[in-house]
Amino acid sequence: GGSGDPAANGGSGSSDSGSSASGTISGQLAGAGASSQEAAQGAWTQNFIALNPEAQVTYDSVGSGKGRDQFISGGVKFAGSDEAMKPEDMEKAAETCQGGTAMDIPVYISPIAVVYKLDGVDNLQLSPATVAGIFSGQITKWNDPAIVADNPDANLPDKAITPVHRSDKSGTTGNFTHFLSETAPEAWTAGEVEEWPTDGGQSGDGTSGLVSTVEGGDGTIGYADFSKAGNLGVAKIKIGEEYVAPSADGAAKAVEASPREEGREEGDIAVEIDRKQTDSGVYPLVLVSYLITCDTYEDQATADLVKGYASYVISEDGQKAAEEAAGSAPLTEGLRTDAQKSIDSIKAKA
Amino acid sequence: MSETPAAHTAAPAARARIDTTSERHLPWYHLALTGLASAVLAAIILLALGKLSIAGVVVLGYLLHLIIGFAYSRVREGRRWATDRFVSLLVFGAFGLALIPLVSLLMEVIVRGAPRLVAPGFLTGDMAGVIGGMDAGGIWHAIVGTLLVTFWASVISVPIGLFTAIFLVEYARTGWMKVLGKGITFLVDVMTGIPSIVAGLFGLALFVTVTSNPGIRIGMMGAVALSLLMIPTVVRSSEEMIRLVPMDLREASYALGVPKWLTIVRVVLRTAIAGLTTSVTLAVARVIGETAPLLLTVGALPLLNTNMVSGRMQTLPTFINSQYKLGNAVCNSDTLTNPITGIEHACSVAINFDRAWAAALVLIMIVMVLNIVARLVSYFFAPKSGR
Amino acid sequence: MSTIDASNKPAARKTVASGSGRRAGDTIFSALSVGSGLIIFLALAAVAVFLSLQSREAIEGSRELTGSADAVSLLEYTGPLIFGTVFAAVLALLMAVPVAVGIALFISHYASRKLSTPLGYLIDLLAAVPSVVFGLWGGVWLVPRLEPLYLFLNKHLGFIPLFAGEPTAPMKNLASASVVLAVMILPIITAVSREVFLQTPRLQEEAALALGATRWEMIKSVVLPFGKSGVISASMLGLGRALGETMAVLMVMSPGFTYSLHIFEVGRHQSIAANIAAQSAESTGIDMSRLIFTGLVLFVITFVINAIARAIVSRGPKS
Amino acid sequence: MPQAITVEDLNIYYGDFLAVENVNVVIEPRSVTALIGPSGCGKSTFLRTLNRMHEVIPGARAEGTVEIEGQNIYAAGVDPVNVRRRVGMVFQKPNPFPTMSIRDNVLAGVKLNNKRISKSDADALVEKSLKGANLWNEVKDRLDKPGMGLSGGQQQRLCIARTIAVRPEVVLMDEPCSALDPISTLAIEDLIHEMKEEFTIVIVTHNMQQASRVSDRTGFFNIAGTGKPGKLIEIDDTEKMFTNPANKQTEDYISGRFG
Amino acid sequence: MPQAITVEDLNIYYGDFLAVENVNVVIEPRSVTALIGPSGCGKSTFLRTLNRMHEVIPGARAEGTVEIEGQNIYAAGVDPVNVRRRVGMVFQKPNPFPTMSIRDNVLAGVKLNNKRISKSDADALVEKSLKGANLWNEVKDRLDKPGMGLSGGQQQRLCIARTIAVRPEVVLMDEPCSALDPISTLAIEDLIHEMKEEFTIVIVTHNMQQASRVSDRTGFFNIAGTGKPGKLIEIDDTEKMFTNPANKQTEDYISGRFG
Ligand SMILES: Nc1ncnc2c1ncn2[C@@H]1O[C@H](COP(=O)(O)OP(=O)(O)OP(=O)(O)O)[C@@H](O)[C@H]1O
Ligand SMILES: Nc1ncnc2c1ncn2[C@@H]1O[C@H](COP(=O)(O)OP(=O)(O)OP(=O)(O)O)[C@@H](O)[C@H]1O
Ligand SMILES: [Mg+2]
Ligand SMILES: [Mg+2]
Repeated sequence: GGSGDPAANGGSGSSDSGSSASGTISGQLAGAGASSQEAAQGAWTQNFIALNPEAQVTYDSVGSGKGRDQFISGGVKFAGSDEAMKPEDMEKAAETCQGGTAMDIPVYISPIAVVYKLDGVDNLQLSPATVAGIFSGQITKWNDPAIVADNPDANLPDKAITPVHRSDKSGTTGNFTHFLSETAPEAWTAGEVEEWPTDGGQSGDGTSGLVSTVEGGDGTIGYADFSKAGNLGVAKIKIGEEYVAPSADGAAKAVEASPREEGREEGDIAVEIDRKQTDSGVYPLVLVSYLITCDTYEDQATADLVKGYASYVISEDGQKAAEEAAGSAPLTEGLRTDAQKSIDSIKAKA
Repeated sequence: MSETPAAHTAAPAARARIDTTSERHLPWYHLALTGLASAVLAAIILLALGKLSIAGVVVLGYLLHLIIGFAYSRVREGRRWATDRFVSLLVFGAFGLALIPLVSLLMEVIVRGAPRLVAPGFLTGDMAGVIGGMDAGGIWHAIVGTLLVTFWASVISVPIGLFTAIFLVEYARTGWMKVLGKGITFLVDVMTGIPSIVAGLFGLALFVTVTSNPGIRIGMMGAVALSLLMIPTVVRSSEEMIRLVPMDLREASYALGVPKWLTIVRVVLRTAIAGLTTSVTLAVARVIGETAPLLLTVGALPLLNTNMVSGRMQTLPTFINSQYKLGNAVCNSDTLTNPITGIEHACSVAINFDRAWAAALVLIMIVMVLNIVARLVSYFFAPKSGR
Repeated sequence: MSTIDASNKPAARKTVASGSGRRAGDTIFSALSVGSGLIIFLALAAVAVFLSLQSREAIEGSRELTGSADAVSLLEYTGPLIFGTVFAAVLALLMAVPVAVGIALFISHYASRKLSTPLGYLIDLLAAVPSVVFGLWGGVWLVPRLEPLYLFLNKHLGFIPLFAGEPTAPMKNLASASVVLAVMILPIITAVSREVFLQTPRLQEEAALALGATRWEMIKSVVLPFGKSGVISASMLGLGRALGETMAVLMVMSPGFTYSLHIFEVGRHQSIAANIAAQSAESTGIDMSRLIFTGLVLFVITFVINAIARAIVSRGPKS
Repeated sequence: MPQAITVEDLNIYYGDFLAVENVNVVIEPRSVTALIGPSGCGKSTFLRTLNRMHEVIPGARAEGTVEIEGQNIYAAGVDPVNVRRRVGMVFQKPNPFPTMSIRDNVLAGVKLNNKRISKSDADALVEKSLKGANLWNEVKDRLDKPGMGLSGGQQQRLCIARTIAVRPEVVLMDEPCSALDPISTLAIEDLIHEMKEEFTIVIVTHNMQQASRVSDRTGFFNIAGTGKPGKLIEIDDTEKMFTNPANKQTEDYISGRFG
Repeated sequence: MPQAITVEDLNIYYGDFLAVENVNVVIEPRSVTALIGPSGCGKSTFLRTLNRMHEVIPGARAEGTVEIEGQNIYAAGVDPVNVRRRVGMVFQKPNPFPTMSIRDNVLAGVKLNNKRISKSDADALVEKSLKGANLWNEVKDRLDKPGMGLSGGQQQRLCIARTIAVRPEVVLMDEPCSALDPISTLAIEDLIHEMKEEFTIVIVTHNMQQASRVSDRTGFFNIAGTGKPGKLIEIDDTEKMFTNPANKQTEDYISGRFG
């Protein structure tokens, strides 16, 4: 499509943009993927367009899975995903990437909050094992000894706990269950799953559905992006010896301190979050979401466009925009440097 | 025959006088009286239980009235009138019951949607540069997108649906046509059960295969996916309407030497036009709020795009859906600057929900207008009974 | 009147046998009609083929075919979904049809002309509400208001399996989903039934009244029999919509995958369409294929249900 | 006991349109009264006020009194359904219930009043009514077939059978024979003769010979022009009406027929 | 030029049911042929084969030949639409088009075929046709009102006006007067007299007087019993038929009427 169209199919960069001699980037670029990134991607695309009026970037929030699928099939030139590409996906992506490789670039870090609605209780504190007990159905009353032990000062009612989980398959559930299985393996035995492992119970579709379900009940508890907690109570989670409230800072720190996944290609940054870290102030119940790009594109225009966009996304400005719009945690300096290195490697097919 | 039928049906003694008091129709205020009695009784019962509320009185009062009104009428007017009264009450009750969701839904949407609807620029602007909790943004692009996609869906499905209905009623009467007709009727029924998301997946697969462009997302794809959902509604209800045109009229037309096709166009369709407009309006209403297929086929775009065959498009249902999914906005700072216009806006946590409700209100209003237009059409074209 | 005679004068008349058999207009028109029918045929065939092809991976990789214990059993996966889908739709239909027929009768035979038109319009408005909004309204407005009713029924009629179980707030259960579905299909059933009822031949209504029938007796003996097939096909339309409805169910029901009769319990049921919508965003490969397989199953369910409905209609008296 | 029908100062309206003006007439019990007059003069309209079928049409109403058994059927508190049960009606166009079998069509009215009629009684009643309508021989083998399968004439006879099965006191007939063949017409005319032993009969007919054959008294309606109300010009013994009518209009109309 | 209609070996079916058997008859041009017979004997069925209206009913068909102008209308390649344009038809029940005004109803034959006609021609045609149907005076002030607003008799006359407005060569009438009052009937009968100067007319009627008044030839159909096919028993000059029929059945039927 010509540049007159507001948007078009992925990456058909206009011919004059190649060397970006004018200093601005132009062309059309489509991405798709995780809905967790939707608010942030909204801010990035809009800001990027404002900076480069000749460019047109769109993002369809269709879910991580669909986003990766579309990326692999060549439907979109970049994807947003709550999960790094799996090795078998990497193989499939080789064709789209002109024989090169796909890269995961962490761009969006968001703390996950344990949210609850319980009249009269403002400062709920929970240890991971208690959370796991609640969500696996072993703890059913708010005045259960385990909760009382975490909250010696609170006035806990004799009320049933209604745990609320996500009814859709989601990266948030994946990170939440991963956290539980690492920090409370005895209480949480279902392991890391994106789809809630047990039947029944209260649930909600998407973050909004979950939040409204928690709001609609009494004695309900759930988990959601910290930025979406709204009016709900947010529990402090016991990390080491401290009870820590979710915060952007703590989340960023936890990611910074986590190791990279081994055996990945050069430039492919998959963070293996260390859920067990206990340093003061870290909050390892966190979601890392990636921007997935190729390292090789079919033409220079697309390569420039993706490069320009990705650079903006991880830039200080971009991260700040996301923080304002989506409440995410800005990337730490170290991560940003690595990410920039990866982005710099993006090129057109020789 | 031990007894002539006349003996029990027509024996003069068995005939009551017309004004007989044993069975007579009481004036309407008896119904009002029993109604009042029921309401009072309901109030007393609820008061005794300590659960007095207006809704409770209405519901319990209605239920009690079903019994009391029936019993009273049974005693004073006899079985037949009692049954008649009872059914009338049920019918009125059904209507009242249907008003509950209708009124509450409209109220909910109006109360939550109206404030944002009247915000400056909401109806005329788009979402360019609107990020986070920015207290700005409009839906003009989505309104236009919805109208375009629905219009094209209708352009595809109304002729197909109408011609199919014509085929079923006018042609599928004998021989192989009848067999084909039965098959099609059945398939149309099955088609009503296609989940909208499957229609979306199908539209996606169809266009991707045909254009061999895996990234294709255009308005026309949405129109095709929607027409898959719309066609069965059009066929079924217009078939019903066309069937109701009396055979007499067709015969009168044939006898005047009018060919079959002109008879269908000028007599059958003309006579059924009121019903047909209702069918089409219903079908449009059926699809205009579909989210899932559009999400998969037309994508999303914060700007206006009127080109059906190139580029993504925003539509109201997907807009509502994505705003709802965005949920609570983040307001780390009091103001946000639109990067494109450079204008500073306040930040509002609930802005996404506000926009969703307001867009829903607009969607409902669009369908209302469509309904009014359809009604005007049927009013001006309906058979003039003159009675 | 010479002009009239001129246009009809014998010389201008062709012989009876003139013209070439059938006329072009008729040929084109009937071709268009048959063609449209065939398009539907093709479209449906295409959907069926598409669904079958896409679900091949899931079928071939199922426990039933591979025999491997790790593979997902399609029967176990789909069974509860079928149950939930049909259960919710049938409940919705049971609630909606009597009310819809009542409203249709109210508009066609009880309310005065002046009143009935705007009233009909009002009900049609419901059809206009997008399903997302039904979902929002269902969650925010309806569910809390149904709670006392559920608790009441659960407490006093709990011996009936339907009302048994343990309801927990918020009442995002099958009952709520069915109520929302019922409201959603109400307008379409009402609209079609109303139109059919209004077409009852006046002469027959008068015949019944002249025999001394009350209004209800007239309706029972003339209007309802006349409108029966219309009401049934309207219900089928409604049922189709209820079976395939996605967003509202997704937003109003906490899903679960069991064969539970307890409609007040949350997390017991899920519908096929809602499940596809909930899972498809994050599903790829065989998982996606399995979801599409459930879409195929829904397709087949509508097939079967319609076949049954057809059998019921055709067993009735023919006019 | 069949009763006289006394109509006083009856004005009949369709909305604002006065269709029939100021009718005053006494219809004798156990007699046949024929109503004749040109098309559109309001014969059907008047007939339908005698069992309150008129008000079934939206906007239609009647003012004045119609007394049966000395009771004004338009008085407040009178149930039109009761009126219609005692004043039966046969229409101009045959209107059997399409969803019912022939047998059920005949029993339709009876079942409303008497839910639990025994099978043998019902059979007997069906047979008697169908015989009365001269239809028995044609349909006795297919009583369970739908009534709509009959030819037009047969359908009308079925409707007559249905009405007389209820055995009302008064039977109103609006051109009941206009769709019948002569043989059926004759049978119906005979039936009318028989029926007047027990019933009061009012019949609208265009066939003046029929009027003269079956009726004891004949009423002549006329209309001054389109948009004007119809009026009862004259009512008298049939013989007198057809030989020596008092009114010039009547004479013109009747002689026009035989001209 | 109106033409004779020659019917040879005509068998008429409804699906597998043989409704009318083996009709052989020549209908003279510029004459009126009346068809009489008891209800259900197949008069309407036969009439409808003369302009191929019969086949409009699913499953209905006719075997044999019907020749108009020496051309068999059932031959392959004959367009039934052309046949019907030249062989018009008036039905038993009035069936004006409900969506059309009185004026448009009269012009239906012209307008539905998308023919262009000037306003003055149309006005003249409407007036002439309505006058022919004796309806002009009653409706001339409300030509733009819906046709359904008329009384039954008026509606039927409107249908007659509609048919004669097309000015076919042959006009088939199925009990056209059964819903008309004597004055309108008389006018129609006069019209039939006029029309036969130019048209061939076939009329089904139950009114034997009408048959004797209007027709030149009369055909008598009869039926042996239910489920048996109807047959044309006899056709002859009207006078002969009513005074000295050749067939015993005819005599019985006719004398039964005048008995
Ligand atoms: N439903 C109606 N609404 C308004 N006017 C009507 C209605 N029915 C009849 N009329 C008018 O009332 C007048 C009397 O009509 P009515 O049918 O009683 O005449 P009629 O004597 O029975 O005629 P016919 O012999 O043709 O049956 C006519 O002018 C007619 O147009
Ligand atoms: N559509 C139809 N399908 C099947 N049989 C029919 C149909 N119409 C008429 N018949 C049968 O064909 C026979 C002839 O019917 P037809 O209507 O021609 O009789 P008719 O002489 O016109 O009677 P009438 O004087 O009552 O109008 C009857 O036995 C009738 O039951
Ligand atoms: Mg009349
Ligand atoms: Mg006939």
